[in-house]
Amino acid sequence: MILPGNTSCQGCPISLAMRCLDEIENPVLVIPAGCSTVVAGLHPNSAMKIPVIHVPFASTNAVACGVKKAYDQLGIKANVIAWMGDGAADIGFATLSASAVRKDDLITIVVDNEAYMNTGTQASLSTFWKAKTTTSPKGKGDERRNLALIMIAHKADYVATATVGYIEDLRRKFRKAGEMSGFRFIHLHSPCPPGWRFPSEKTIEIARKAVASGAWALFEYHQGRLRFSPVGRRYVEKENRIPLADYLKSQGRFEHLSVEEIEELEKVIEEEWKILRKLSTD
Amino acid sequence: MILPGNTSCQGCPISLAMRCLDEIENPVLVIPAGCSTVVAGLHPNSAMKIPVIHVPFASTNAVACGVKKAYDQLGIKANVIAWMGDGAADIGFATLSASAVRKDDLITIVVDNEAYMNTGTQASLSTFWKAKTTTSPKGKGDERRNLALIMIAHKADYVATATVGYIEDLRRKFRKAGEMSGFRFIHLHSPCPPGWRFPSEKTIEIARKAVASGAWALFEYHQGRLRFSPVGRRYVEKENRIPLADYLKSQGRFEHLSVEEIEELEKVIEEEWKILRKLSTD
Amino acid sequence: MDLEPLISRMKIGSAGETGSWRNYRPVVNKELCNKCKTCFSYCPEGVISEDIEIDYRFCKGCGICKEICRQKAIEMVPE
Amino acid sequence: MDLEPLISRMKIGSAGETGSWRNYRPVVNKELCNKCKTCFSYCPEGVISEDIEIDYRFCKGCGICKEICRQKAIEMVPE
Amino acid sequence: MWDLQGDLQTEGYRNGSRIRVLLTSNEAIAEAVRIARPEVIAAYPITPQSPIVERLANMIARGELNASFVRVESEHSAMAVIHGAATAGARVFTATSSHGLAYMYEMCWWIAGSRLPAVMAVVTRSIGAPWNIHGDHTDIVLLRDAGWIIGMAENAQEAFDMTLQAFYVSEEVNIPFAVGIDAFTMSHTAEVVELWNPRLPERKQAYRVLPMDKFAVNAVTMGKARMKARYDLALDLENSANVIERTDKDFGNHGGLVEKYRLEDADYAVVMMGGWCGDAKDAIDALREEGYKIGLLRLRFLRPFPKKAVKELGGDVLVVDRSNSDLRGVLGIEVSACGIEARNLVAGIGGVDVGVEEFYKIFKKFVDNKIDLGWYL
Amino acid sequence: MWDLQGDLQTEGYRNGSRIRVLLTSNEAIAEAVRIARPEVIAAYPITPQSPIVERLANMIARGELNASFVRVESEHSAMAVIHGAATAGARVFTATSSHGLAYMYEMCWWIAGSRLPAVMAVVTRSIGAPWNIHGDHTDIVLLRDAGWIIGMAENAQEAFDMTLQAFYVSEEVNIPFAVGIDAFTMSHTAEVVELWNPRLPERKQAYRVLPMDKFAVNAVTMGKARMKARYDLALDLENSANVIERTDKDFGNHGGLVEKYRLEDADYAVVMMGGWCGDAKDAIDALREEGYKIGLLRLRFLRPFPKKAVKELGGDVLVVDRSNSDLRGVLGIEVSACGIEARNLVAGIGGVDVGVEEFYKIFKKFVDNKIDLGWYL
Amino acid sequence: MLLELTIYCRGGQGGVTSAKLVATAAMLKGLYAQAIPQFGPERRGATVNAYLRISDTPIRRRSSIKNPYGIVVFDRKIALNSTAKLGIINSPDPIKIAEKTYYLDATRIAEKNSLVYAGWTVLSAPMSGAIAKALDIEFHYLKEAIRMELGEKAEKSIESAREAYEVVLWT
Amino acid sequence: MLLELTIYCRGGQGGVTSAKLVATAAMLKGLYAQAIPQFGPERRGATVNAYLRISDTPIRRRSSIKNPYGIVVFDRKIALNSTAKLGIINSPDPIKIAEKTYYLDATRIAEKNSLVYAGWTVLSAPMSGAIAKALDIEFHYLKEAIRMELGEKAEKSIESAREAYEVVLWT
Ligand SMILES: Cc1ncc(C[n+]2csc(CCOP(=O)(O)OP(=O)(O)O)c2C)c(N)n1
Ligand SMILES: Cc1ncc(C[n+]2csc(CCOP(=O)(O)OP(=O)(O)O)c2C)c(N)n1
Ligand code: SF4
Ligand code: SF4
Ligand code: SF4
Ligand code: SF4
Ligand code: SF4
Ligand code: SF4
Ligand SMILES: [Mg+2]
Ligand SMILES: [Mg+2]
Repeated sequence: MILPGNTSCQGCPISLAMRCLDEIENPVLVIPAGCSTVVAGLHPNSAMKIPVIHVPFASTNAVACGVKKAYDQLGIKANVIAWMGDGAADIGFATLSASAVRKDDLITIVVDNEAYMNTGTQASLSTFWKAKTTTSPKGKGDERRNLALIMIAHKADYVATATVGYIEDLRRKFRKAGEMSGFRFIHLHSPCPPGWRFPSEKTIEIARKAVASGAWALFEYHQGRLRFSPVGRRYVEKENRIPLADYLKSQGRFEHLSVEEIEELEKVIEEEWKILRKLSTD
Repeated sequence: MILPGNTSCQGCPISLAMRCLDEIENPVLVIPAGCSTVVAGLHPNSAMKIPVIHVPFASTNAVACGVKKAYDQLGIKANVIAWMGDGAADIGFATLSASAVRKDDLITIVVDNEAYMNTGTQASLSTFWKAKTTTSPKGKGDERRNLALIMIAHKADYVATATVGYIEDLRRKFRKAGEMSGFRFIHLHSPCPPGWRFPSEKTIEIARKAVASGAWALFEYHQGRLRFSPVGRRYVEKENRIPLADYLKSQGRFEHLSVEEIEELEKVIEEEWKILRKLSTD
Repeated sequence: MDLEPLISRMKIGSAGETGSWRNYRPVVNKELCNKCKTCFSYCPEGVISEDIEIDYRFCKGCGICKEICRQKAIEMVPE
Repeated sequence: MDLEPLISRMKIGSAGETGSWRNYRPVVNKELCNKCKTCFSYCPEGVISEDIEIDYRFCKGCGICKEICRQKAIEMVPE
Repeated sequence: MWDLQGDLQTEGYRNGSRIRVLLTSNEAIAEAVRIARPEVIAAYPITPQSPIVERLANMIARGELNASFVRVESEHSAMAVIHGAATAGARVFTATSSHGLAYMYEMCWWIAGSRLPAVMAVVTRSIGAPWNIHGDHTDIVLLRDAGWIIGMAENAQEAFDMTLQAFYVSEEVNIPFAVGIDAFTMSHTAEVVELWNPRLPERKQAYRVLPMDKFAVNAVTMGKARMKARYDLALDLENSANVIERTDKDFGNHGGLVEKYRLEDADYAVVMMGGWCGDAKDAIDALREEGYKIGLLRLRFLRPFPKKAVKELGGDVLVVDRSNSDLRGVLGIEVSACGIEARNLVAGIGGVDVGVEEFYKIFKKFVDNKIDLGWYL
Repeated sequence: MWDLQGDLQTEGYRNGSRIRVLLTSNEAIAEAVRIARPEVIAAYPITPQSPIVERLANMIARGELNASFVRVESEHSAMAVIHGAATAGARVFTATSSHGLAYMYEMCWWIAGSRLPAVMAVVTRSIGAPWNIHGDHTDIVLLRDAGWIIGMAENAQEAFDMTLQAFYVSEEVNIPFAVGIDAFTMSHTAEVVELWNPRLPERKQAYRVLPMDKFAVNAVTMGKARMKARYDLALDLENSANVIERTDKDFGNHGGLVEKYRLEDADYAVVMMGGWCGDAKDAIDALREEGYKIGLLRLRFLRPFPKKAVKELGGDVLVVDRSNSDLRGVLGIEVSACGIEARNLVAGIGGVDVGVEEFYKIFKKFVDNKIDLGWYL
Repeated sequence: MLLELTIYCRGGQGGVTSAKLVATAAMLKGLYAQAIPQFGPERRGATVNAYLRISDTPIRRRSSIKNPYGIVVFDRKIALNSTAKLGIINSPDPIKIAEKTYYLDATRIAEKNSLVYAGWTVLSAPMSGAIAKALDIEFHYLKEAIRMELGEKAEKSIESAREAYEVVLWT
Repeated sequence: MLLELTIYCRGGQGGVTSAKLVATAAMLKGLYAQAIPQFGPERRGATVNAYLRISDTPIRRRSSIKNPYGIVVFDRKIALNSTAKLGIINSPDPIKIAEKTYYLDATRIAEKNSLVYAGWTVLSAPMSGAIAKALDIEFHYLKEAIRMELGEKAEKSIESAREAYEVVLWT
């Protein structure tokens, strides 16, 4: 759904993810400020084959809701997509939360590159604990926010995590969301070469290392039940995982971490898995 | 911590809860718009024995954070309390969420009377499913947001639910929060006579019925572990509960509900208990 | 600069003598009362003292004390 | 009212011929390639066709295709 | 033809195709919205605006109005929802006050810049700190740079008529329209209104976005084009004056951009806007009885600013403002900027009650040449 | 005495107690903040302001600045955090631009109404829709009703000096102070700055809230008191001019509220503010060479508005605006409201580049009497 | 002719409604009218005011009423000393609160018609009857006004208003 | 004297840094200077501009440079035809891009000094050497400027700049 020759950086996960939007029928994109704004095209050009409504940073789900309500009133079918970065999810979190509680009939996709990339890699609430950014020059002091888990606590109709590292799985989740109705939420792990400081050819490798090390859990939550996705299921068990350091040390933003710090991080991650495993039981 | 002769309505849960603030040492209150603003006193009078900073509706946790950071820098000890209604938690949810992720060292208390009372009982995200309000004249179409659960998903340092129906339990939780540090969150069930349409002498009875019917779960979450509070523990099991109708039908806002609708509500509530029970296991 | 418009000072009866709001007056029957202090704990206005005296200047007559008293020691009397 | 300032229209090469950004050019070794299409799926720019032809006008030379190819059929050649 | 129901239990007192009912300005606006039949309404409660939205929620619940009512979590989202709905082609309405307007401020700029028709009622109220729920105009004047049409009604009748006109004009010129009424003295004061039922045309707008489209709206836009968009907006806003004047007769005959009250032969002219003009008129009548040649130029619109009418003012001019920018009132600045030498009084901030008696005294001072720039404290 | 570290690796070129370094205006502001030693800083990223905050974050990380840096989730919260910190008695700083300013707008009103000293850098940028990240003044002028002191620097030196003065003045008069610089042409343009290190007094403020206090701040306040508060703010803001003028010599000698450039004998006066005044000055020099008696009144402050200096203008006046309210520029309105007959040109919206050559042409047209009201498109 | 009345009552007693009912009745009679509530939070039991203006020409002013022609008192406990021309008070016995004072036992009438909600006797209907009578507004206008305001639930209120209209006395 | 230069390079090559280094050197020499980046998103590999102004009096103008006195080209692929007085180009062979053109193999110099990051050869140091030479700024000022900008990590850059300063030729 995105055309070649756009403004994305080399190896950009957003551009890759935008390609996968062709799994969703009748899409209408609502995009707030962020790299996606730029990637989608600068005036007078649009890089997208589908309609795009650019909107203020904090407004995405509310605008999307308005678009959808209007289509409903006017009898027009559409999959309205609130497509935003993790930063937009920060500033727009009240709006996102309200949209979930209202069960707005739309798809929310948070393309999470774990920082405010478009303004120069400042820390967001999604930024990995201890990662260096321009506003956390010694490493971020607080843990990342687990958006998907929070959306489960919102009883969203569909919650999925995905990654650009596994495109088939990602496409399947886009497709599934597009075929359902209700409030659908997809949290998309998106390694960003300049922001995370790795060479552009490593986007996929790093995305997969995140899964293999347990740093990024792949699951779907639907009708009150959490299921781990096939592609990442073996990493539910800690012993199947690669060392977290393998994931972290391939990125400049974690260069400074000590062995002890990585161990700390591993513990925190395992705590999150514990909750996920609880939720996955009947 | 509140003086007699204030502007609260007869039987007001906020006034009662404010009395209990004497469990917390060195309190500094930050209050956004809402009934609490009015109850705390109209200029030139303050009904409170403690300092109050009145702030814009969406800003509570951020102002509180600023106050606390300044005290820390200046070497002043204080328990800064972000005291807000459920409506302030709606509009200020991004701010609340960010505060939790930052692990701001303060106490957040959401005095939940399940609507925007100060502006005339409009539905909030906390409003009980199917309750009548001035903006849901036929009953609210969507389920209430479970703030405490969402705060657990935020890994808040301390999360508790409480009720004005059990003052000792409430005071204990205030006290406990006051003695800890970190991000502490208390979700306080607060039946409001004019807003819920019941006689002013019934505030406590209705609060207790909420607990006994399972509509309001009492628990604490601390160090990764959820524990049901002694006073409500027996209602974890469905068979110990009173019928939900007993709770609902004592309030004008639920007058219109059919038996089937109440059954629907009971199901939804039991789903929430399921999650809570999962989280309470080791 | 005049600070007064921004500052509100602690005052008992910030809303005046709210006793005038009452339609019914809670009256404690000292015979029945066992000083359990439950009413003291639950009075939203905080107008019941620890030795169970009610400050009628401010008691709004909500009736919560009457309801909460297990001894049924409080009666609501029309004003 | 002039709508043009508000409207942006679909265009291939919205950022121009981004092929000029490349330092290295991906070259497919047709011998080694088994047409598994993995590179097609993972090229962020979408410049690899289903029959594994690369559109060099727009390929930015990120190198993802080279990395993802299990056949090691793609080589990055300096421009 | 009439289908008033619910809150209007009977048809009231018929007067031709009109009915007379007792309504607050809040209620009158809600009735006008009912007639305009927007498809999407989103609003957030705030005193003293909430009754508008509650009444609309009621109409929808009763099936009297086929609109989608979105309960949002903030005013920013209220404006965002109607922004989205308008983008998709729906007729839209919202309402707010004071802090609500400040909280949605970014979106107000965005919807105007997007050239989307929309109608918002602003129940004008003081902006804190400190908190105050009463009336002044500090909120609505904040829209004056944003590219909105800004009207201020004087009474419930005008609130009703202006709201209907707002839908018409907004969709004609692709600019959002704010209808202002005063807090409480209008919003909560019930008075006699004649309702009537004009046939508004179908929703009309310069563009809309549909699922199969292949274009983007509001992408990052470089200097020249961005400046052109801002210029077009300013120009079309200026020219909306023509549409307002032309359709004035269809929407109650209130005078267009301004109402001139006893101005013809006046040596002294007062410039004001909003609900308190009624009190001012009574005071003017009293002074006229005493032989003072004084009249009132009531600004019905702040944007487009009635420059022509202001410039035509002869004699001494006093602007009484209910909002201030620095020590000067906002209208005071605007009027002076037209090349008029005007005195300026700021009054009624935070709901301070200024009525017939006070206006009498103020105007007396004015004709006695005893006011320059000041605050009526 | 000097403890510049980190980003300033060496002491640069010493000039007495001053050092010369090459800094952008963003960096110069950050250096001034370092010297002012605020205790709490909160800000949210936005182009082109982010480098200020990143530099401060760096100073703090390196231990060069003992401040608490709060990473917030929005500008509303950025202002809320510094509001809270200021209430508690801390010296505070934030920075923003454009949509960020619009998003924190409610809080800007609140902190000013609360009479809390605070300093904010505003890197002025166009407000959408449509998106545009480049420079104009539509954002900073929005503070003019809110009760803020609003300065606009012309270059990095002035940005540095004004930021220091801002802390001083703000705490002296209990009014927040916005320091404006232009997007990119200042914020990202490195130039020669002389840094120096004045001794700012300790934090000073009218009141603060401490744990054992028994009072409330900003409770619901009825008309008279609320109006009095607003009046006091307007009055003290007006009088802050005295503090600004008085301390001008201590903060770089930039001229106080205005800078007068070749105005003494001018028949033609241009009124402008911001970074492009440098280009205008070069153009004026060129015209002077040709014999035109033209000069520039550069407004260094929008609030308090330099009414006196404007009123003193003789001859023909042209206001070149980088923001507009309707078709008129915001400065155009303000200048005209002083009773000056002024022409008004709106230019440079959305970052449209207007440089020496363009100014030369514009001023030529002006002296040739060929501009009335217009847009330089 | 411009009549201005101030209504003194306690939150929950229906003072604002009574103003609205009388204003509507006046409108139906062909007059102009305003009904104005107190501007701010109303607490049950606390003293609140409402205002009423009636005129034969359009009413333009909307500032507060400072020297009312008449005062209406819903609750005897609200002590009042006024110089108004007209007074109307809910009291079984004659009390003089103005030059000419109407009085009636509105509470009894309301209770008789079971106009009691959540422990509060709502006096809007009988008091509006008394006000209408004192202002010479024919009862059928008031009756119609009550119908407009209350719809099907109007009957008990109409009854109370009628009784009040008939029994009210003056000193 | 006001010299204006436009720098053409590709994102990642260090065009802005070179402008800053030369501007700082000019400042140290007692001149005034401006270093101006392109205003907007910079993508690695995409063509970007930077600007440099140097003057012996304070520089007041800050609008874009339209007719530069000199142009600097970091990458030969960026074809250029200019009427500028001065040209500086990264090229092993002489190419004429302006009236007087300086050329040097900056890439080789940078690589020799291993100024290569994430696959990108960063040319700011050698190019700044060439620019300084072309503008008659003494090397010790540039050296000091590089120290100010890069601190301890400056040595390799200083070396590259020095080599460039020495080897650059003109046509
Ligand atoms: C109200 C407001 N504040 C700040 C900005 C500036 N801004 C634009 S994009 C952005 C960061 C975007 O981060 P994210 O959403 O994570 O998207 P990314 O660029 O990382 O893809 C920010 C802070 C803005 N446009 N509006
Ligand atoms: C930005 C903004 N929007 C709206 C309001 C109006 N407002 C004041 S209080 C309130 C509702 C408060 O509800 P809640 O927080 O639940 O407190 P409660 O009154 O129920 O105790 C609203 C909407 C406001 N003050 N500011
Ligand atoms: S910064 Fe990262 S996310 Fe943004 S466009 Fe570049 S690669 Fe994509
Ligand atoms: S409305 Fe409810 S919460 Fe608000 S003051 Fe009255 S009783 Fe308390
Ligand atoms: S609750 Fe009853 S028994 Fe207990 S102290 Fe009160 S009055 Fe006495
Ligand atoms: S009636 Fe209510 S306010 Fe009075 S003493 Fe009892 S509980 Fe307290
Ligand atoms: S990934 Fe390799 S083998 Fe597969 S299609 Fe591409 S080049 Fe061929
Ligand atoms: S180098 Fe990158 S852009 Fe080019 S074909 Fe390969 S994956 Fe696509
Ligand atoms: Mg991001
Ligand atoms: Mg509430």
